[in-house]
Amino acid sequence: MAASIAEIERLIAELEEQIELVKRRTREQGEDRNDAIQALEGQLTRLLEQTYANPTGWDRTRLARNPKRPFTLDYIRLIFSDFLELHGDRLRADDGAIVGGIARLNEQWVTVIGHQKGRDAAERHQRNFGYARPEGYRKALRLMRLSEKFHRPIVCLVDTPGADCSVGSEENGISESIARNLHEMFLLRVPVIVVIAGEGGSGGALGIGVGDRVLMLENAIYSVIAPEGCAAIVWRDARRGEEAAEKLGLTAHNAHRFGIVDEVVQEPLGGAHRDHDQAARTLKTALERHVSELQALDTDTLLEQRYARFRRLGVFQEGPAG
Amino acid sequence: MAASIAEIERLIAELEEQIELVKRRTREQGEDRNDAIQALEGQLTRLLEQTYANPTGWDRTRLARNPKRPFTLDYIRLIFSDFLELHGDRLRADDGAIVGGIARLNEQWVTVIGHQKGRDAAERHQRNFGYARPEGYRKALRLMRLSEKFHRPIVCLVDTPGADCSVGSEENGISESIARNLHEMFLLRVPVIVVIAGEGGSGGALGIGVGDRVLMLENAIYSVIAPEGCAAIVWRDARRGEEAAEKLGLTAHNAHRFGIVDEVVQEPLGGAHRDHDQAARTLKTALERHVSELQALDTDTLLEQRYARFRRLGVFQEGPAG
Amino acid sequence: MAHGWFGRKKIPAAGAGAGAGIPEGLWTQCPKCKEVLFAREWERNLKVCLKCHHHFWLTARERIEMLVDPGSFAELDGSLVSANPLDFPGYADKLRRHGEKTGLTDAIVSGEALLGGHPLTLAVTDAHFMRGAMGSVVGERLTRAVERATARRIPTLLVSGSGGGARMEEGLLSLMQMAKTSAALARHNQAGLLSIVLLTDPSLAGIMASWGSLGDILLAEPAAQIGFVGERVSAQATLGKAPANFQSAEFQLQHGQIDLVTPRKDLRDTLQRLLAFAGNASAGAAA
Amino acid sequence: MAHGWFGRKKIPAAGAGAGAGIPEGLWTQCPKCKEVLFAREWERNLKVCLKCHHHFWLTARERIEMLVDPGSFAELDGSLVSANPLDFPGYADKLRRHGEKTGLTDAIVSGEALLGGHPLTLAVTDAHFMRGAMGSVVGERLTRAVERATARRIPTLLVSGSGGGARMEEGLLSLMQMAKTSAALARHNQAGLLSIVLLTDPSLAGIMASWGSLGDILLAEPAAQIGFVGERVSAQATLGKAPANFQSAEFQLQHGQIDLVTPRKDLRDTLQRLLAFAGNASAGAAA
Ligand SMILES: [Zn+2]
Ligand SMILES: [Zn+2]
Repeated sequence: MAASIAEIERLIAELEEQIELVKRRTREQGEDRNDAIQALEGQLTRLLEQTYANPTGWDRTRLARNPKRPFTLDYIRLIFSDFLELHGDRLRADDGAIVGGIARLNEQWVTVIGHQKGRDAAERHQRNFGYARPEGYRKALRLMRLSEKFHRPIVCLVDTPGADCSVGSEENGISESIARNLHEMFLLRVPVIVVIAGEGGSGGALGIGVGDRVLMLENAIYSVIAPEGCAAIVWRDARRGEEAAEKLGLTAHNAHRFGIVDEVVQEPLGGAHRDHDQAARTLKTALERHVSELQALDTDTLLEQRYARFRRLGVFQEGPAG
Repeated sequence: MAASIAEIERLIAELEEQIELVKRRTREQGEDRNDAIQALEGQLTRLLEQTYANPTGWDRTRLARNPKRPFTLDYIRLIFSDFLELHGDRLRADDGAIVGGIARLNEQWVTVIGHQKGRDAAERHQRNFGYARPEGYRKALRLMRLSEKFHRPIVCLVDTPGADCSVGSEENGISESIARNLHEMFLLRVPVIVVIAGEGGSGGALGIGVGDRVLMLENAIYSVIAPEGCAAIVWRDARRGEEAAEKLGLTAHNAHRFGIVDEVVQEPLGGAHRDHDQAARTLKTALERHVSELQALDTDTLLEQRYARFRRLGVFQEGPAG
Repeated sequence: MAHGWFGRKKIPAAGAGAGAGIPEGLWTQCPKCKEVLFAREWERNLKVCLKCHHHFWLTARERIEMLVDPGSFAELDGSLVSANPLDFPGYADKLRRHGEKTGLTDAIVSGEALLGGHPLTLAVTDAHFMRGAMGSVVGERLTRAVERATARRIPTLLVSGSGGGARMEEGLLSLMQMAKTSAALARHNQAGLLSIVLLTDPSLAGIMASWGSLGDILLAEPAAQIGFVGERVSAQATLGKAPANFQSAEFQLQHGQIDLVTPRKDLRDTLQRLLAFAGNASAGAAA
Repeated sequence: MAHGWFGRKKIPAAGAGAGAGIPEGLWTQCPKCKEVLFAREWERNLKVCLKCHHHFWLTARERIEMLVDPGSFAELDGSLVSANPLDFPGYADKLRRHGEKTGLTDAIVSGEALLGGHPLTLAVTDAHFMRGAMGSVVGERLTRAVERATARRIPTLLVSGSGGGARMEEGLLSLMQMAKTSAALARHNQAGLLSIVLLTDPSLAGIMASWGSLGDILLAEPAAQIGFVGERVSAQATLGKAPANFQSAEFQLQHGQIDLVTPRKDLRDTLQRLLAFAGNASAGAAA
């Protein structure tokens, strides 16, 4: 699209304000302004449709990173009931950047695990901006094993800019913690459903990203490297992230095209941040369907299919034996 | 015994010096002083026999803590071949207070793990005086699982004043690390032979102390609490450790009486520190016998017997149902 | 949840938790904030201070009454009593005194019960009896409770109020209870069954280095002291710089050692969710 | 061990390890201590500096020749070549250039061999080819090597010289190779078979967050750079206070991440002990 998303979002915000104003006047003064309201709302819808008809990879990146977007704990609150958060890796810490616990999806007990970004400054700090540490991946693995022990499906919500790469995380084995999870998640004898819900940042995303089904929200991104990082390497200019975003194919559509994602989950018009309830309802419906499909499989088939699903990922040419 | 062990050890050292002196003169001057040497050696043997005929718990405590006593790496060098030390807990550190690796006992590959005290100041520091940290217990567990994977017996050498109780170890889950090992060691599907080789200090010892057989060196000690600590609690006077050592029943004889230890391994006259080679030879013979006995058992029987062995430990009265 | 747990019978002394100098019965004083509390109100509040939320010690029997479904508890193995295998000076006398003081035969009460309708076995150590230290009887009763859960394919709930850790009067036999109880839990775990440990003040040393750390789930009451080294020993040890909340439940939560710090009033609800999550083990083989 | 590995044929360029300005062939310069080394002597020393023990980069083929029994290596899957699924600008050209420079079809050589008489499969990434970054071909060849080991019930040896981690030109497909290779290792592990990973300079990022960390045993060459974040990225990240040996093999040893730092000359002996320890898996069921 031509205009920058920032400009258009300002326009959208102005329109919404106007609509709110007219509605308030209607209430306060009792006059019938329904026509005006409908006209404005039509205008808004058209603008949203126009704007998000064909968003670029960079548009999606901005949407995926929108701080008003629903986070893992929002989805948990809106989709599941009886959530009981469980803490700690039983080794050395409780990482706030990954949350997890037990909860019910309707009548079905499951384990839910996800990256958690923070909304305000204090929570962002506590959550390390969603950059998970080794302790987070190890907590996730502990909870997955707990779920396996009691034959409960696992739902993983991915939303991280990447794994934490501080000196402390290197000292505590950030590589090992992600690698271990990849290894173990292929052996879990219960259904695992992964949802790329916001930012799917590289190894930090994949560290809880192995499952029988991988769903991806329409405006989420999933990438081997942040576009800015890619630009810094290719063009030695981190500001060319927009260009890199296009090259990297980080959209749900692209991930689906290569079989990396099984299903793209629709978001409310304009993005999940515009209607948390609606986003959660759509996701819940998808989760219900996949949980029930996967529970119908016997464990050996489940594991065989999970292996095969990832086994075929890759694009190469095979010539005559040389 | 009446005289303090310190006094007697001074006497012994003097006698040994004298013998060495006469021998050197014999060599240098070519005179035959065999009679004198034999007389002195006889005197030494009698003194040693006298001294160690009936050592008290406190005498044993001193012997077990003797810094010249063979340590785990000494036993490994003297008993096993092709030792390859393996490091790290794959989580955050490599604890010098516990060493482990693969090695051959004659033709049989095994895993050897043990607490390691340091001999000089630098090594003592590096080994944390044999006080193992959570990382040490977790390394031990990792190596045990490796051994289980390849169906190799495990030998654990216990020689620690206790587990490390620094703030850092508390922060990294020292309790959990010991508890986890107790839990897992009951499930290891390979023979496990434990040797209380020096100091068997409470939970820190037990953390690698669950096995199908528990051997104990004649002068080793094994105790729920250090005698000094016991004295500090009972009499509020840590200096009454000698008294406490008697009450606690920390000798090999006592441990054997209650079924806590299966076999007491004889030490050279005067203690293992007086002849490392001889101590290692005796221990090696015992290990060979136990490894071969245990390898004759099928895995289920092995695990059943290991459970039963610890299950019956405890002394209580059972009255009529109340 | 409020089914009048402490209103129905004579309340045992609150032990170390009870304030000194305040006449017992009508009033009690909070040892933490010094507030004087009306006893009936404090009891209705599950012996949690109404002002500062300090969680007073409970006896094992109070704890059981508070946690399980009314009338569902059946005690087991009550006839086991401690011997004095090492002839440790003063031990026999100490056992007698603590027995008289608490009305218990040892530092643990164990048995079967229902919790929210779920059958389970449970074992509760009592810090009023020799600080809950684990001797042969504590180890044996707890092991039997866990073994019974394994045999019946039901969960087990272990509650620690064991400040003393090991019972040194029984020497190495006490240490061996760590191995024995861990062995029983290993088998229970391997059978795919749920174990929950609830850590209350104080939970230290040998308990924590064995069954106290081995639940699938570890819960703790707020501000409970939980750690490896007990007070007197730690005073001798070089501890380095300890943070202000060292060895508290909150410290252990922060260090990843426990799942949750749960206020007393929420325990039953939390336990019921966990029991529902674990489901019926005997029917649980379906993915 | 010295069977003249590098005396027999033309030596490929030593890449980043080779000194600049010194005529190639007779002499080479150590990039670390600047010593000028007589090439034949340096080669006989396994391309380790005779003065400071700096371990120069090896090509994948040199590495294989150095490690396995002479003449025992049979390459597999050499016909797989990279595509350009995202039409990433410049990628096709880069592949061609690196192919010409190294004589490789991609950043990995894989196959079967004997080591001390033990059959195994191996896969060796080569930092001279796009810094050994893992694209679809690297992932596929390595996965096939591991799968073949599982099928034949033999060990697998994976050698990393992968400084680039993931190959961003293949986007998400590159990331997925982490999952794919880990899956193959999970099955190999579950089958009770031995996997050994040898980390050489440089081993970073996606490699380390997948198969590079998943061996039963992890060995590393002295001073090899091993870590999660590569150089350029880490320059942007806030690293906090990094110790002097940050991301070295020795740093990782100290932090419990690897089993051993093994000088190049000891590798074969160490590997043979490990292979002997693991024994014959197909006959290994006896306790
Ligand atoms: Zn209070
Ligand atoms: Zn050099």
